[in-house]
Amino acid sequence: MKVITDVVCPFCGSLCDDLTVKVEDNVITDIQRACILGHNKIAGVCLHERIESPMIRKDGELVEVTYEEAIEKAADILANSKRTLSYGWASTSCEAVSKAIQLAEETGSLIDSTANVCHGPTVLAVHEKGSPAASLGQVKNRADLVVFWGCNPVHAHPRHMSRYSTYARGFFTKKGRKARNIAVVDVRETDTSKLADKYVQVDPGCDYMLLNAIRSVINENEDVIPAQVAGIPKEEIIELATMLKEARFSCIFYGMGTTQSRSKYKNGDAVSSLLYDLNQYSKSVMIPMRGHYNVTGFGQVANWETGYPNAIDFNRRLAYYNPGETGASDVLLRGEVDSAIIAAADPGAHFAQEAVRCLAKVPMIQIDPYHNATTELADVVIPAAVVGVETEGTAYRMDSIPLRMKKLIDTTFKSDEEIVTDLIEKVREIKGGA
Amino acid sequence: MKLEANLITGRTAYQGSYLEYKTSPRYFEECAYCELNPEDLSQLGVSEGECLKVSNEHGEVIVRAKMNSGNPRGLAFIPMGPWANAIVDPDTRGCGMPGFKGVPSQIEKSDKEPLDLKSLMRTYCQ
Amino acid sequence: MQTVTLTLREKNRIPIEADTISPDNFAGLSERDIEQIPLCLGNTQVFLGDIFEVVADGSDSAENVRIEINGDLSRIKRIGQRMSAGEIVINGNVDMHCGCSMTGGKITINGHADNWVGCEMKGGEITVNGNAKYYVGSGYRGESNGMSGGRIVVNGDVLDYLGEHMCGGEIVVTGNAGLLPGLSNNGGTIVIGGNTTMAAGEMKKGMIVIKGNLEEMLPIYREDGTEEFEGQTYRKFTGDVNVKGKGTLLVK
Amino acid sequence: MSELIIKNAAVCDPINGINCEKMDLAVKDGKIVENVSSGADVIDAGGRLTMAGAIDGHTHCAGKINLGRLMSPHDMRMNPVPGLSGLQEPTPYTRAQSGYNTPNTFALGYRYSKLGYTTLSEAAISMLSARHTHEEFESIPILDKWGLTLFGNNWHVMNYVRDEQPEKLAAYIAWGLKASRGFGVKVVNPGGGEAWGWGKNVTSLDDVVADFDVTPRQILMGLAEANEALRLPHSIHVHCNNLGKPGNYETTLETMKLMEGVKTTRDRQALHLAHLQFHSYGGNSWREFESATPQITDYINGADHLTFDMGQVIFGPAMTMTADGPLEYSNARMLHAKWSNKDVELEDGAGVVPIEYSPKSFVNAVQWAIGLELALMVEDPWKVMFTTDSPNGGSFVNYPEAFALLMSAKKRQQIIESLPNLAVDRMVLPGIDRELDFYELAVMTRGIQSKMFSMNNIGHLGVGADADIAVYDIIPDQIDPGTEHEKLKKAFSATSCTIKSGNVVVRDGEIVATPAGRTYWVNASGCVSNDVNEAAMKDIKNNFRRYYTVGIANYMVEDEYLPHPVEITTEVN
Repeated sequence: MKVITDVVCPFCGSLCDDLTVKVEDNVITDIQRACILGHNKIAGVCLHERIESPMIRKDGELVEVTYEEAIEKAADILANSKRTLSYGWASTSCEAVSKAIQLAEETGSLIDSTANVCHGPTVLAVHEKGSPAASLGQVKNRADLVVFWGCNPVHAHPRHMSRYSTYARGFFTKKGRKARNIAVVDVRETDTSKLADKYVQVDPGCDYMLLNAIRSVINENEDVIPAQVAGIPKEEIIELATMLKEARFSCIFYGMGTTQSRSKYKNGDAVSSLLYDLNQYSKSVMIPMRGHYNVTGFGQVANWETGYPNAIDFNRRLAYYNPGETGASDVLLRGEVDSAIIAAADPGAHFAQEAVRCLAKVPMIQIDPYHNATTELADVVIPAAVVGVETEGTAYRMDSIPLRMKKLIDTTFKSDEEIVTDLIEKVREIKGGA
Repeated sequence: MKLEANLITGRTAYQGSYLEYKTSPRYFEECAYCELNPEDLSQLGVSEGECLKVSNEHGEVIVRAKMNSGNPRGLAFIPMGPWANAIVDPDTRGCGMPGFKGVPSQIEKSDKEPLDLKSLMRTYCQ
Repeated sequence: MQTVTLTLREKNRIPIEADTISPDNFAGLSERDIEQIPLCLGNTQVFLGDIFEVVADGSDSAENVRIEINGDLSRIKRIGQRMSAGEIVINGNVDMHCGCSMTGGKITINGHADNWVGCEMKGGEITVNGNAKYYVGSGYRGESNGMSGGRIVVNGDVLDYLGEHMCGGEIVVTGNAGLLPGLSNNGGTIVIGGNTTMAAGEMKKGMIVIKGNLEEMLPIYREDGTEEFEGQTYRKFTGDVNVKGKGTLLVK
Repeated sequence: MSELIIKNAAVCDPINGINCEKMDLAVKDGKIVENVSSGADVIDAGGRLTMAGAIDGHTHCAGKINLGRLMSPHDMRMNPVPGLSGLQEPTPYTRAQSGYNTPNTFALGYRYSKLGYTTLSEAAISMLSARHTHEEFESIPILDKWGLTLFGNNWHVMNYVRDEQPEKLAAYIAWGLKASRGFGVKVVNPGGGEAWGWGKNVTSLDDVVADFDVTPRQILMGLAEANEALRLPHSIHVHCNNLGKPGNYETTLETMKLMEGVKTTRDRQALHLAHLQFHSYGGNSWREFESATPQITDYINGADHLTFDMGQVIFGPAMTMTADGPLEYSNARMLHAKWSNKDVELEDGAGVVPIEYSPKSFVNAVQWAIGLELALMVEDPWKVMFTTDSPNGGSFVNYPEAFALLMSAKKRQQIIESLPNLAVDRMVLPGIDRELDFYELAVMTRGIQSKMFSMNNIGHLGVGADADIAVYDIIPDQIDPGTEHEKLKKAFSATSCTIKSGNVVVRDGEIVATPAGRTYWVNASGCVSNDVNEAAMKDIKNNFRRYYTVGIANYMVEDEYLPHPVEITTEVN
């Protein structure tokens, strides 16, 4: 039996790095300290049905083929397309992302990550105002006020609160939960809001209004605030703003409640502006609650390799970036791509119906360990190893701290990185021959 | 009887735990439902486990009813996933992000059953 | 005078990038030459003559070039990008970035325009006789200067982020505007004939007039008496107070 | 491996005292050798100026530059220096390139190579994010790199300094260099970073850092002594307190004087002052702002324990990025600019803020002058390292512009004439007619780096050195740098030939090969005794368990992140 300690969990952006995993005869037999999400993902590698063999759709049915056939077919699709969408790459390693970017560049494709339907607007907000952030340990050690805005860590990041935020004990916060106030802003009561000292129920889609009102309090312009903003009485807004102003160190964690609601990236932008004002009085930072464990890593790698963090269009050989035009959902909604390669993500399940309809129409290659909604629409399916369980690689935590994912068990499946490397070679061969 | 509701979608721990096992019946159970305030549900004459049709200009979907007293009245929640996405607003509003939250929708009782994952995906291939 | 008529042969699904379609580029060119101008279709190059039927008459400098384009151009981007003079008339819908970064001349769109029409425009005039979508006259990602001069008229509705980061020039919308018009305005003028919501966040200077209903007023403006605009009396607001803005927001 | 001979080179190699002498350079197996066989490849330099590959001893090329990229997608299409900026298509040898101040990694490699640079010293590795720095290093083609690890606001450091445990402090630094695979000790606004954890700052060498009960003076002294105890190849590399503030020259002088007492254990300076331009300000307010170069250079001319780099300002857009978190917040407030911040638990932080240096701004114009004044008023070029603190003072692609300024009083005068009178009154540059020659320029771009980082294998062209060579399209005795600045600038902007480790990577200004570069790191653990190390490790582990959010096992940068490592050990055998 092998006991592997300090395992980094390949599920969410919290990237907990303290798991202990026991392996017997190449089977995972015990996982310690993981939450339900991480546990199911790691345990699932040996339990859930996998895509066992590469497949190609023939007469409407996926039939098993050799790996070489699948690569050849996939490369053929890529080499002969005018506008390919390469999408996903969030539940995989930075090393695989790097290869995927190279493939996109060489095939004149457009490449986007799952940030498209997650924290894409957060990235747009950084373009507008920057990112006043800190590492999670600053929150653990210093924060006497934690605000969860439009996020629900009890469900989406279950160990976040014990490791980094609500309950974490640090140097200046030895009393843990008692050392800090917790505020939650959301449109409905959640399992997170139930744990808060202060719950503010904002009208759906009105976060931008509320954030502006808080800024007006911070900047001593209270007189411009009407009796109620975003469904919240002025007194309560002043109370929330005062909490922020009087805290010694506060952190606003924000989630999809801000990025997906009505004013999209302007919510993150407004949080940033709020901190720009607030830091004159008290230390305050913001951290996005990133979903996929390495969606942050995609952004990092893409940014240093191309200059842009996602939604990069190599159609004209130069890197071009413009979410709203070059985002995965944008081009699918407009039905303007003629093929797609999807890896380590499931747009079939997570994209809006119009976008899925376009995906169903075009030749599509899927690289994934598991059968999912996207598989139902795929024309070429290539099974992959599970990063962080069957293969190693780099991932970035939600606060952009990079960690090395471990290999826990052996596998016969190829890694995403190897598959894309093979694809690049095959595409070059086809293009060179043509 | 139709309820005018504001639809939001989002994560749950249970939907998340079956994220890598979408072919399992548990994933279906954890995604193909709609949470409403108890008063909204009783107004519709629907009890938990019965089926709802949620529709709007983008489409319609059948899901099971679930009660959540934390939802304000008129707020409907469906976990992120293929069922929710059948009826979200696909427009990316110039910034890449479809409308996963705040979609005006109508909700009514239905005697149809929700489609399973494969059947639902098949509707896109026609 | 030089006139060039382009008629779309067949509607395309993969977008064509047509930043080469402008009076500056066509000036003095023959029909044959124009047909040979390259365009980008996905990751391939095509020629203008493959995509459009070209009829040209005369030869002149850019300010005397009139380009008329017929057909559904809703997948043809960047027409008139960086144009400095002359005229383009589009009879049909047109895709994104029409007239972006233009410095002079005139574009008339007898149809609907897509996103980023007149983005980072410095001079000239664009008239949209239909609706336009997101980011009319705004700036591109990361840029703090959007439209800085010229005039955009939309005789229909527009969607969100109208005139974001505008720092000069004028935008007139006859119909309604979507969310958050005039964000970070730093010297431009925006007139909205219809309704809109959450206008003028972070305005530093410039003026935004809303003739219809402002559905939600951002809590960042101080009321400052009234002001006349085009013969009508409006409530005058000054702000955004949080950026110590001196912008004027006129609301019914 | 192949052999190569560069014939008819006008070699300018200050380390070996060679000043534009016509000679041949023989290369074998990536090294300069005495001679090669007759089968060697021949490059005819045709009398052109030939120097060792240049070394950028203080640049921001990996790590927080990525945050700069994220903040400025519009930077990617900026093209003020054609050929060295903006969007460029891939070629058979190169990947797609983007950007100006914050170019993508590929562009960084290609563009530095075109300027004749072959080695970069990243100015700051954040320890907790060190993997990130090394990932970007690996993604920068061609060039060799190393990075300086941040220690100036580290809890372990402050605790050991306060508790007067210099041996444990040295042990911690050796461990930290290994953990981050760093090259040396970087100190940024000592104490100020910790104060910024609470939104505050320190303002003098003697402010007490709250909760840690130490002063910047003590931190600096403790780190300098530990640096010497470990026999590190580089001295401490200091970004002084009070960067960018009028009147800060006094803090800078105090910092320089403080280090007079440090006894070095290697043949190099005791102190390197980073981007001195930003620390040489007089006046008590922005209104009174003026150059304090004379006060600073008077001292430096009489001192022999320090080196500095210029931090020259280039007019136009730039991107400031530094571990000095509180400074960046005040920059953002002052400039009404975008603001990014990243405090790192128990360690330093970072901030990134865009800036535009305008020749019309009196402050910016004086800043521009101070950098040049420092380089020209310090008599001994072996104390001056050329930098723009890229991209803080301006992007490295503008180095040729700055070289031309250093070499031409006439060109400087032309620019001075266009500056506001108020600015001209507050600078001393107009009275300086010194013009650097190629030899002095080679000292500031190659020679001093070789010495100050104790890197005997680079920065010169002596036998045994790495064959990192730049051939510029200049015949030294056929050009007058004082008048022909455009020609000079053009030649420095694109080499006739750049050779990296014996491989031709640039020919006629174009990239022709992109071999991977190496990463240097310093292993000083041999200078720490086992028992001290064990005792320090106990403290370190304790702090990890209680305060860090990652385990110590996941903190150490693994070998995978340095596929082309060069380990430098420091113990005396």
